[in-house]
Parts: sequence; structure tokens; C-alpha cells
Amino acid sequence: MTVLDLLIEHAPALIVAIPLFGAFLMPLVSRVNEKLRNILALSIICLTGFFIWLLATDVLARGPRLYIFGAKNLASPMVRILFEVDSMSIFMITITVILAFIALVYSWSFMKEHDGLDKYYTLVLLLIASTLGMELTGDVFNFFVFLEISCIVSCALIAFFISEGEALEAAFKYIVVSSIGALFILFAIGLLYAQYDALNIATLAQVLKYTFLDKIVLVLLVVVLGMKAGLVPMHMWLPDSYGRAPPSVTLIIIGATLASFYGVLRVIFTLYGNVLSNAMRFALPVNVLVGWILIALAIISIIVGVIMALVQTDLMRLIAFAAVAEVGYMFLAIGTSIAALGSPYATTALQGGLLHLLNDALDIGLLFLVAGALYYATKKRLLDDISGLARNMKYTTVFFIIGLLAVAGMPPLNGFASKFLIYESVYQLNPILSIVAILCSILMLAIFVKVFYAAFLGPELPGFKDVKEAPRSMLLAMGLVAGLAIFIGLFPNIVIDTLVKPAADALVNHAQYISTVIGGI
Amino acid sequence: MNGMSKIVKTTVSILFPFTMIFGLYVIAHGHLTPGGGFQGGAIVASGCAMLVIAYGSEWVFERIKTKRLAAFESIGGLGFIAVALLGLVFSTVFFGNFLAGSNLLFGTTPATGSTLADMNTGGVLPLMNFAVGIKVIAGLFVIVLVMAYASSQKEWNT
Amino acid sequence: MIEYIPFIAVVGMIFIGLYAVLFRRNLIKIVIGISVIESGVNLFLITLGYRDSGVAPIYTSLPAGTPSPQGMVLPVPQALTLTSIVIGVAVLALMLSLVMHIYRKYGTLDIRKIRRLKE
Amino acid sequence: MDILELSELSVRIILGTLGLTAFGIIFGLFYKGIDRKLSARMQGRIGPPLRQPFRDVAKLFAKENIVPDHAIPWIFNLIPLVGLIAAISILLYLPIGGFPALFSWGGDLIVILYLLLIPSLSLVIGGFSSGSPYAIIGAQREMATIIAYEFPLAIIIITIAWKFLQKGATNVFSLATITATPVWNQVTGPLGIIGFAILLLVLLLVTPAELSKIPFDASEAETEIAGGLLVEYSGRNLAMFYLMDGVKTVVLASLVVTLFFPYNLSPLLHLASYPGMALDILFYLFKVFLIILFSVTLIRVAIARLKIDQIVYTYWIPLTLASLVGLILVMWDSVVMNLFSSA
Amino acid sequence: MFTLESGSGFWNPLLWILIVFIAFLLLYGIRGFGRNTYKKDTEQTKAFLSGNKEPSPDEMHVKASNLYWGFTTSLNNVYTALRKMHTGNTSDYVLWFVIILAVLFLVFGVM
Repeated sequence: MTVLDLLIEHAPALIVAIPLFGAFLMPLVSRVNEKLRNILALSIICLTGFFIWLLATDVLARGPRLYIFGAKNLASPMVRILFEVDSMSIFMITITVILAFIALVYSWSFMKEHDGLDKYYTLVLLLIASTLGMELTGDVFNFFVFLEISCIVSCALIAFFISEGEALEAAFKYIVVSSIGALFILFAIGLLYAQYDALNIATLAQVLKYTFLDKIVLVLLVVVLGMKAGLVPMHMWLPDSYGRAPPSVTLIIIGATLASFYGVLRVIFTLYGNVLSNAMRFALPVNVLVGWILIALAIISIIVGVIMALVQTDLMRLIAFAAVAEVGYMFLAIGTSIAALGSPYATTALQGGLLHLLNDALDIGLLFLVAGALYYATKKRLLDDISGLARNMKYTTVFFIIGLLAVAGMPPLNGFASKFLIYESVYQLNPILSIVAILCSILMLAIFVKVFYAAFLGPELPGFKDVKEAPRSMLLAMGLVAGLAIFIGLFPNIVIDTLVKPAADALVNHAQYISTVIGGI
Repeated sequence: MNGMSKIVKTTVSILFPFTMIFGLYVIAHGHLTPGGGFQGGAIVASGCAMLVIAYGSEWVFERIKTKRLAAFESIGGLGFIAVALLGLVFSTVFFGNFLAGSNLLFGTTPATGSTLADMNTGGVLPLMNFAVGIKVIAGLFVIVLVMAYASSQKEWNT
Repeated sequence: MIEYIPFIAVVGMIFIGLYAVLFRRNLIKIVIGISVIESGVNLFLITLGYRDSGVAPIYTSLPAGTPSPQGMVLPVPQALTLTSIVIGVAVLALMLSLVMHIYRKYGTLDIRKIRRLKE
Repeated sequence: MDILELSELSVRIILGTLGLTAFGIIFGLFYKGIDRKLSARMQGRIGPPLRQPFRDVAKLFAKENIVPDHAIPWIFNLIPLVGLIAAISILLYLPIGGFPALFSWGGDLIVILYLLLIPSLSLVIGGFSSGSPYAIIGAQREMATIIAYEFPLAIIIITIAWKFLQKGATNVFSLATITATPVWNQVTGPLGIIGFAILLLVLLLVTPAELSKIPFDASEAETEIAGGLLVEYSGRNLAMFYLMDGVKTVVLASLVVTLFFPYNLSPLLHLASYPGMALDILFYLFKVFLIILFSVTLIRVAIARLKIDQIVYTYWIPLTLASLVGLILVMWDSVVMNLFSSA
Repeated sequence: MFTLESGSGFWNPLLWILIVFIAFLLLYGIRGFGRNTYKKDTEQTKAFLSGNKEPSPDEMHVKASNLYWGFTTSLNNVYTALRKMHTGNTSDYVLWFVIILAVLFLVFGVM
């Protein structure tokens, strides 16, 4: 066994442990030197990224891996605390670590003038660790624990600008909504444990029978995780908190939100993978019912998201409503693939949805970073107060144009690739779905053209004569995201073949997920 | 919050060491009895909260450096993960119990059946309990202290 | 019948807590409501692990004559409950400190007045 | 893919782009001339000569290229070029002159739908970036118009693809599939024919709005907002927009031809080789002429300009409802026919 | 290999970029024939306002919230309903959650 094998074997634990270790190290290090702390935080993320890369190459080549905590002999993994890593988890942790890296690069200059940065870095690393944990764990209770950690930490980070009353208000709303949601998840976990004496996702998936209690569990999990992912009409916390958190934090909170979305996928595809298509309700297979419910909520999300974004005056809040609409696109694709489980376009829809997940994180993230740069340069939040910034902030303008085209799904950027897949698969379920999706994506274009005009074009107002371009680390962060967006736009097939397709296959192939645990190693 | 009457202060002074000892006992016997790092830590922190109530938050705030408490909290967290990582190094897995059965510190194997509890068992569990205990004592004490201080008259008016 | 009482209590507590969150206006009462829901869920978990006349699941202090492990209560739900309590403490502390700060900024604890972020 | 195929592909790309650029610009201006001449005759005027649009472009190239003070120069100058390039790039995905599309494997109807947005979007951003109140009003009207007509357009495209899918075709968005068997052959009964006829009519009515022609030219509206989003443009930048307008006319007419009339005369007359090709090209040009005659010339001569809210209303209520009716008729086509045949 | 295939259509970004690149070179060349000079800092670089005197930039600037006025006005009913929905009250956030939960319980036959 070489060192590399050893590293790969322990990578799942280390991916969570390293950011956690770093988080507790931060207060001690920042007493020594501030620059050292920033470098340390970045290098911790780089190290995590290195382990994720190692794990990804292995898992994508050889299939799912188990990691069992605290046991020398590996018998009976179903009663132990374990991480199970399949291609879907790899896809999610890759996105999370990219977002985390960019957020930390961005924070370097953006947060410079604030105090309490030791706590900021601790919380950011904790949030990253908990998000990674949610995506790696193979155990429903650990999923709950990581979810709660991410709730608490996100709440503290949303309230980071503690001198603004609105930030506190957003944080309070967030914690109320998400702690109630998390308690319902715990309740659902209790129901599962009461019936099957197991907490392990794979074991539960094997023995689940779709009893009366299982229906309750399904509804609770899907609704709560849907709320945490920002489905309308349970999305109201999302614009509040996205709009008021520091933009660098918003980027990581997007990652945490997507982890909840991942939770929905896990519940439907893996946990209930065996039973959904067999059970009947209203003379329909339940998977069709679940699919159509998600599609209905998704369509409402898309419409409400774009329509509300059109009238927002606060830039970050506007982008947050656009994020709600983007989540709607993901749920639309996923709902279609669930409702049409087994047909060829279901696979396309699932791939489109997952690719859109990546693109949504990058595009919305890029827009938030640009909004943060504008806030940094002008200290103004409202669109009405700013104008003509393209003269002084050339690079930011270019990045915003890329973000605008990407989020509206214009060719040849990444948003188009995923929306293309979504349009050309969901119309087979019902033509109206594609039509609404196309129309709302054009509305999205209108919204961001308005932002482009209001912030960057227009006459030069007297107060903005000597606005400075954003500092270099912020430009670097925006440039990284923009570069990724262009790369995915030009070579969508590379990303689909290496990451998205294995992830979609792993989701559908729940038998493999189960047998990895049940069949031993 | 100002301090309370002399009687309360004296009673608290007498009770405080016993609370501390009880809390530390619960932490130390975490691997043998119900309890452990969090519970014992919560007991110690309640003792400290008692102090805060009796003597007033400003009195305590002047004598305790919250920064140092925060450092202790970090050390507790670091210790916990460090023990887990040591498990990776000396055993084969993360959280591996490398001390159990090694006849070193906490390393003896307990006799089976209903016996008297043996302190010197449990492997890394007592170490982790200590780490968690430190973290919880520091964390909860900071929460109580800062909340009490922030709601005190002096701070409120600023 | 008697063994269902804890479950009825669980449902009751969850509904009481939800009532407080939905219809009370004071922030502190909302926080209390969330605490009540949490207690209800914790009670549910503990009840799951209960066995009639079971003892604490510690092998070394098992009373003589108790069948093991059938005579013990289930340890896993207790561990879950403990974790949940720990998390609950953190959430509670965070919420209370937020309430304090909100009171300073808004000068009120009425949830209907704390809505600068809307639409 | 070996070196031979690669070199062939690159030759196709380069020659195709150059050739279709020339084709688009020349015929765009040519049809513009015809349109002006015909509409003048309809209004009882003599009208300019056919080569007038070419002269206009030559004149604009000789004029000053003014960049206003309030504009952002690099965006202001770049945008007309972007719009023209995007309009030309669509030509490579469309079957032109009766030949199959040059790169039907490189883009389909959804791609064309989105590429069609770019010229309109460039007008909007060009208007916004020129910093004049007239231009900004024009630009926001143009954006509202885009949102308005995109609804029926999306319905038309999705309906056609859906019908092909029901008939068991693969790659239903691909233009090669659609030209191989015209939509009229996909229907099973009169309902489907009526449905597609409604969709054709709606598409013909969407075309003038895409081209911002009267009655849907509230964004330019010379008489009220002095040319709207083009008010600050002059010289070669305005020439680029002028060319873009011409190319877009050809593109949209070709799109209608491709979707609804992909017929060629040569198989009918058993003509092969060059005479057949020449006949097909002439027939294609004639079909394009007919469509421009109807949806540009006739409509703009017959109807007065609508207000912007009327435009949004027209597209979102009557035309969207009409296209939805078309969609439902096409969807029910085979169902209803099956009912008849079983009864 | 570089063509994105959805089973219903194709999209090849590289091809499009190549086309755009070639067309850009060609048209940029054509554009170069045009005159590129103008008289800077004269009356002609001012915004055209039908001969009226140009007001200060602050007054001339159309604010973001006034943009798309026609569109938002025609959707007035929708906006009134949506504004009513987004109350900003935390209890309502939880209420929506409970409502969706109840509706799904009904759909799945739990209640």
C-alpha cells in the first residue's frame, strides 16, 4: 500500500477534518499575525481541494467508497458511523470547494476593513466543513447534525454586519425558519429509526417499505429540504439572508443551499429509490406524483423569482430573487426526470439539472461578487443611487457582462449549455414547461440588462468621479469564476463527461449505493 | 447587573468549588457513567453563571479575559480533532481508538460483567471528553458572560 | 393505551410550539416556541428507545439478573437526543443574542414591526 | 477525425462564413430596396431606386462617427458589430437557397431562438449605452417588445418540435429533420392543419416585431422619440445597425421558409445538377420575397404604429392565446382523428 | 466530441465561436473603411434632446426603478398579489412552510 493509496483511503475523513481543524486554529493564529491567518485559511482550502481531487480521481474510476469511523475491523458497516462517497457526492464537494476557494480569495480584500475577522474565518471554515459533511455522509442523523451546524454558522455569518439592523433581522428569520425545518428533519429521522432500527441511508433504502409513516417522512424531508433550497413559496428567507450577508459569505451559503438540494436528490433517488415507482396513489405511480409536485413548485419558483426580481431596488436582493428562479430551473429538470423515470429524456433532464446546479452556483456567485465589488467601491446598495460605473471599473464591467449573459442563458456561456439540455428534455413531458422556462429566461435577461444599465451605463453622476476599481484579490476571484463560466460554456461536454454524467448515473443507480454498504467492502 | 446581597455572595462562594468539582467529576467519568464532556462542561458553566448572577457581570467581566476563554475554546476543539487525527496515525482510521487495550494511559481492558468501574479504561474517550469539556466550559461561559454583560446597564447605555 | 401517552405528548408539544411561532408576536415567545418543538422531538427520540423496566445501558454496572442486552434501554436514541440537545443549546444561545441585538436596533420585540426586509 | 476532414471542415467554415456574410448583406439590402419601392408604390409615391440602400450604407461610411459624451465608448462602438455578427452567424445554421444548412449539426432551433435575441439585445444595450434619454426610452421599449414576442415564438418552436417527436422522429429540434419532412406532412387530420396554419400566421406577425418595423417599432418611433435607441448613433456604427437590419430580415424570412415551406422545385421537375440548383435558389428567393412582402411591407403600410403597452398586449394576449390554440389543436390532432376512425 | 447533444438537438459552441471570429475579422475590416473621426468637445457630442438645453446628468438619468415602467404597470395585479405574499413577517414564513407541509400530507394521503 503506497502513501497515495493511504491518502485516498482516508481522504473522506480528512476532507471534513482539515477545514474543521483549520476553523479551531484560526483564533489562535490570528493572535499572531493577520496575513498568516489569511494564507493559512487559503492553504487549508487548497489542501482540502487536493484531497478532493485525489478522492475524485479514485471514485470516478472505481465506484463508490466507504469510510468507517473509529473501527479497525470493517465488519457490519451498517451499524457504524460512515461516510459514503459516490460520484454525486464528488460532484457536490467539487462545487463546494471551488466556491469556498473563490470566497476566501475574495474575502482577502473585501473583509479587510472589518474587525472580528478571526471569528469570520472560523465561521467560514466551519460552514465549509459542515457543507462538505452534508454531501459526504452516508447516515441520516449525521446529515441532520451537519445541516444544523451549517444553519447555525450561516446565521452567525449573515449577521456579520452587526451594525446594520437588517442583517440581524435576516439572520433571525433565517435561524427561525431553518431550525424549525431541521427539527422536523430530526422528527422524520426518529420515525425512520422507530420503524427500521437503522440510521444508515443505504440500509434504510434497502428495507424501506413505503408504509404510512414513510409517507410522512418523505413529505417532511422533501418539504424541509426544499425550503432550505429555496423553493417558492418557502423562499422568503432566501432574499433576506442572501441580500444582507457579506457577498463572500453568500457564495458559501449558496454552496450550503445546494447541499440541501443535494439532500432532496438523495432522499428521492436513493432513500426512496426502491419504492417510489412501485407504490401507487390516485392511480399514478408515486414517482410521477412527486415529480409533478416538484415541477409545479419549480414553475412557481421560476415565475415568482423573475417577476419579483424585476422590481427589486436593492442589487443583492435582486440577485437573490434571480437565484430563486435558478433553483426553480434545477427543480424543473429534477422533477421531470423523476416523473419520467426510466425514459431516455429523464437522463438528459437529470444531467441538465445537475449541470445547471454547477452553473447556477457559478453565475449567481459571480453576480454576487460583482455586487459586492460595487458595494465596496461605492458603499451603496440601491440601484437608483449608482450610475455610470463602467468608466471607472472596467474589469468589473466585463465580469458583470459575463455574469449577465451566463445567468440569462445566452450562448455561448455556461448557462446556455444547461438550459439547452433542460429545454430540450422537459418539453417531452409537457410542451408548456419548456415555453415557460424559455420565457422566464428572457425575463431574466431583461432584469440583468436593467441592472447593467443602472449600475454601469448611464451618465456619470457627480458623486462617482473618483470611484476606484475593486482591489486585485476581488478581481482575481471574479476572474476565476468568469473563466470557469466561459470554459464550461465552450466545452460543456468535458464537464458533462467527467463530472455530471457519473453523478447522474450514480443517482439513478441506487442499487450500487446500497450494495456498497450492505455487500460489505 | 449589579451583585446581589452579601448572603448570596457568601453562599455562592461556598458552593462554587463544589459545583466545579462535580462538573469536573462528570467530565472525567464520561466514559463510565452517563455524562461526559458536554454535560460536565455545562455544570461547570452553570457554576460560573451562578458567579455571574451573584457578583454581577461587570465584576466577573473585569476579572476574566474573554479572549483567553475564546482561546481555550479553540484549544478544546483542536484537541478533539487532534486526538481523532492521532487515531488516524496510530490506529488505521480516523477516530480510531489507539489507546484501548494498549495498557498505556486509559489503556486497560475492563473486566466483563458487573464490576466496579475502572477509571483507567476507555482509550481515547476520556481524552476526547476532556477536550470537549474544555471547549464547552469556555464556550458556555463566554456566552453567559457576554450576554449578561451586554444586557447590563453600563453596556446598554453606550 | 398508557404507552401512547408520550407520543400524544410529543404531538401536543410540537403543535404548541408551532402555535407559539405562528401566532405569538413577541420574539422571546417565538424562541420559546422553537424550544418547545425541540423538546417535543427530543421526547420522541427518548421514547423510541424506552423499554419497559429497562436499565441504563452500561455493562459494568448492570444489576444482577438483568438479561443483557434485552433488559437495557436503547442507547442510540439517547445519543441522538444528547446531540440534539447540544445543538439546541447553540441555536438557543444564538437566537437569544440576536433578539438582544434586534431589540437594540429596532427598539421593539414585536415580530410584526421587525420587517424592514420585505417584498 | 483525420486531417482531411479537419481541413475540409475549416474550409467550409471559412468559405461559408465569408460567402454567407456577402449573401446576407447584399440580399438584405436588396430586399430592403424592394420593400421601400413597393411600400412607396402602395402609398402612391414613386419611391427610391432599388440600389438606394447600398447608397445609404456608402453614405453612412463617409459620415462622422460621433461618440456622445455620456456614452461608454468601448461598449458604444462594439455593440453594433456584435449585433451584425450574431445576425450573420444565424445564416450558417439555416438552410439557404434550397440547400441543406451548412452546419445543421452545430445548432438547432433553440440555438437559433437564442441567437436571434443577440441582435435585438445589442440594440437595447447600444441604446442604453448612448446615455440619451430618448435612446433609453427606446431601449426599454425594445426590451419590452422582446419579452412580448418571445412568448408566442417559443410556443411555435416548441410545438413544431413536439409534433415531430410524437411522430417518432429523433433530433426534432434539428433543422435537417424539419426540412426533410415538412410540418404539413406530420399532421393526421384537418385539426392539425388548422393548428399549424394558426402558428404560421402568428409567426408571420412575430416577424415585424423582431425587425422593429411599423406597427411594432415603438422602440424607434421617429416621430415621437426621434429614432429612439438609434438616436445617438451615426456614421459607420449606424451603418452596422443598418446592415444588421437587412441581414435579420433575410434570416427571419428564411426561418419561416424553413419551418413551413421547405419545398424545392427541382425534384418536381426532375431537374438535376446546376439548372436544378439555380431553380431552387430562385424559388427560395421568391419565397423569401413573398414572406417579406406580407409580414414587412403589407403590414407596415396597412397599420399605424402601436403604443408599447398595446404591443405587449397584442403579443401576450391575442397572439399567445392564438398560438396556444394552435398548440392544443396540434396536440389533439391525432387523438381526435383516432376517435373518428374508431367510431 | 465538442457538440452538446440532448437527444433532440445539437449545440456546438466552438463552431459558433469560430464563425463569430471569422465574421468579426471580416466585418471589422469592412468597418475600417468607414470614417472614424469626429469633432470632439463640440455641441455634437451632447445628447440629442430636440434642441433643448442639456440638463445636469443627475436629472437626465433615468433611474433603475423607473425602467420597464410599462411592463410592471401592466402586471399590476400580479405585483399586488405578490407584494401581499412577501410580508416580511417571520411567522408568515413559517406559515407557508406549514401550509405546504399540510397540502403535501393531503396529496400523499397521510391526512
